[in-house]
Amino acid sequence: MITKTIRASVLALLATGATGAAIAADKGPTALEMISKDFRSKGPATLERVLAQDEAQQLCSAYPMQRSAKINAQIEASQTKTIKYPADGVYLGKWQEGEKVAQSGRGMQSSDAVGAPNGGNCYACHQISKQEISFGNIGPSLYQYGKLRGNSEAVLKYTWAKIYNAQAFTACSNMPRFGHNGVLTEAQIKDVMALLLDPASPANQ
Amino acid sequence: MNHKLLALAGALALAQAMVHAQTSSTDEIAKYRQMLADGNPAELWEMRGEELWKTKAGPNQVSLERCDLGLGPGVVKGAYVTLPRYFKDVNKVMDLEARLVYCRTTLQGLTQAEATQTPFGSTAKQSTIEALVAYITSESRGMKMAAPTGHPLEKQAYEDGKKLFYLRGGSHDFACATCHSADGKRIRLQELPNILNPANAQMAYTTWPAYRVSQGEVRTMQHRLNDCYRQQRFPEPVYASDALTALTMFLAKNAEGGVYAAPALKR
Amino acid sequence: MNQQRRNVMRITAALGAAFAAGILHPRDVFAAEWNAAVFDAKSLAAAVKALGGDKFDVSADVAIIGPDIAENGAVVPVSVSSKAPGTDFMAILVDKNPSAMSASFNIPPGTEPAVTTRVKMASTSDVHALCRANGKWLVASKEIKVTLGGCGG
Amino acid sequence: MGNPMRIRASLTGDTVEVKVLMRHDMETGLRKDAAGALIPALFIKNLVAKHKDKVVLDANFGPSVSKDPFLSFKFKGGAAGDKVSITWTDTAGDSRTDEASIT
Repeated sequence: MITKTIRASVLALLATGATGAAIAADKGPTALEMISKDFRSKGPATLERVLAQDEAQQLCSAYPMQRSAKINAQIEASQTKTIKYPADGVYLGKWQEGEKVAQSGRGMQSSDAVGAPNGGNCYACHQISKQEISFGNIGPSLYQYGKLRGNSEAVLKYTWAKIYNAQAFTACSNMPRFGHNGVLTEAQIKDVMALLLDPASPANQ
Repeated sequence: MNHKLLALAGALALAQAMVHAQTSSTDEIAKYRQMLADGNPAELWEMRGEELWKTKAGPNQVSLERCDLGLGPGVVKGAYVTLPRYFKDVNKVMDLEARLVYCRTTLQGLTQAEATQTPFGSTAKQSTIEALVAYITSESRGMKMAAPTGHPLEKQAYEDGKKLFYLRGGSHDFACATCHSADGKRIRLQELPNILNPANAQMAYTTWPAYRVSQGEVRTMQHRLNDCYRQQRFPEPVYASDALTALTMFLAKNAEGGVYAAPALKR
Repeated sequence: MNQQRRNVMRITAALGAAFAAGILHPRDVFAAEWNAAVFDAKSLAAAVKALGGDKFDVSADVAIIGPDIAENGAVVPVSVSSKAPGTDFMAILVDKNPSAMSASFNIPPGTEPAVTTRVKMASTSDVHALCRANGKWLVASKEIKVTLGGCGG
Repeated sequence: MGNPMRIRASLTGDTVEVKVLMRHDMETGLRKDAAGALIPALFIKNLVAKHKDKVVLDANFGPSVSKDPFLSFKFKGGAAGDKVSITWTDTAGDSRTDEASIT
């Protein structure tokens, strides 16, 4: 039901002449129909999880490369509402644990065990500490993230929100919505926060 | 003020130095690959595949030498660079792996299950498919990629593949495009081809299948895509399915004109 | 003090002690048989000992070529060669592997003292080319870094 | 036993360059299978290369030579058309010989 409603709203957007490079409509199957027919659930990677596309996933699939300001604003507004800050008001955990989360790329793959802990795989896309030379560049360098910004309330809240749901700031960001999608637990996000913001973290040396 | 500026300048200089250090890391890895280029173990798979192609097998006890890969029965030379393509006998588009399943069932009399058994081999169990694919693809080495899109179903397969390429979903919101639609990107130290950039798309497509040193096996395009989907946190594609043929068509067409250079050797 | 020089000193000290203690005995390294003591040795020094060497030197006549960084430790290309006259034995050793000795080669007259093969490396390590030339044991070493990479497990 | 080797022997001047690829798993005995059980060691321990009847290389391998081993070396005295043969023997006593002509 929920998916149907979202689908309707996406279709409405498509119909109201939203600009941007949309995927052209054609006679073939939709991507989800192809997934449904030719893919099989395995481990934690289930068909249901992919087929249950939310609004952001639908719009970002339909307008992969560029979107109108209106669509971007709609996505960012709806994603902002999903953000939950830590209940106890404590933003920073242990950077040592955060480093482990940043290094681990495990979790939610068809090869992983159901219920196994997820990593954040931050180093896949970001530079963080200078000791780790094997880092990717899909995201910006986070080296000296805290050293350059300090850890005021505003920085803490922004950083938390960015990790929790990056699409609140950038519609269709490549970054997973770690908190919103339940990839990382609140405790794990605190540890990653510490990796970025704790003055003692290797990221800030 | 000055302090802050100095600190910032220092940080920038350091960041620059680190970028430099990483560039030299990727250069060194390029040298490493160069050193391995001579003597690719994939040649062992090519040899075995040629043998299997010519060996009578299945209930019908015939070889695959009458298998039509698109250029006529038994023509292997140059067949791979024109795949995927439309086949009139089945009225659909097939990639190499789907076509091999077809030939092994129709000519040799294997069941679908038998013909799709062990698509990805291991130490304990060698894959007939990987060897056949290594042989067939090696017979297109040096030729230009020319997957046809003249037939409406070929065009449709390309469009379907494009839809899959951009599909975002699952726990991590990933699409193929997340990692493969911008130039100069890396995961860790692994360079990512931009499939929308013809030079990158050619480089990527023309170097599969490949002997994966991390696995000690020759892996096919289907295995490459399976592993992409695994890392994308998607469910597992069915072997030789229409969806993967469509995605392969999208990749092959984007690689048009590239000189085919596989089976290659990769990490 | 550079790394190579440090290595020389470390190696020489270890061998000297073994020699002084009377542990080292010359042995026939040309036994065609696979010598378990050689392949079980945990270090270059122990392998040389098991080969029956008495002492050895780092030599500019011996060369080892490999990548500075190996993308995958499962397959690391290594070439060893010797310009020292009378080279009749060559070996490749990886310092930090569970057993150091990877491969050894008897080089008959007419065969060039130069071989290329590929070895597994458990981690970043020094890799050694060990040669015997006119009864003398000569070594060249190179550090090869091993990286991991990729997304997920 | 085993799959055939890929042997190339090419003559340049008076030197023959031999390149060999062998299909062998080179199990170290330290690897575990999916069930967590140790896979027993099984690797090529000896390789002999001959030019006609003369041994041109005699090698011993440990388990840390890579899977599907590659080896290249050079010798003098070969002529185009001469046979080069390679024989490997593994720790289980399996052995395989293949040959190629010098080109």
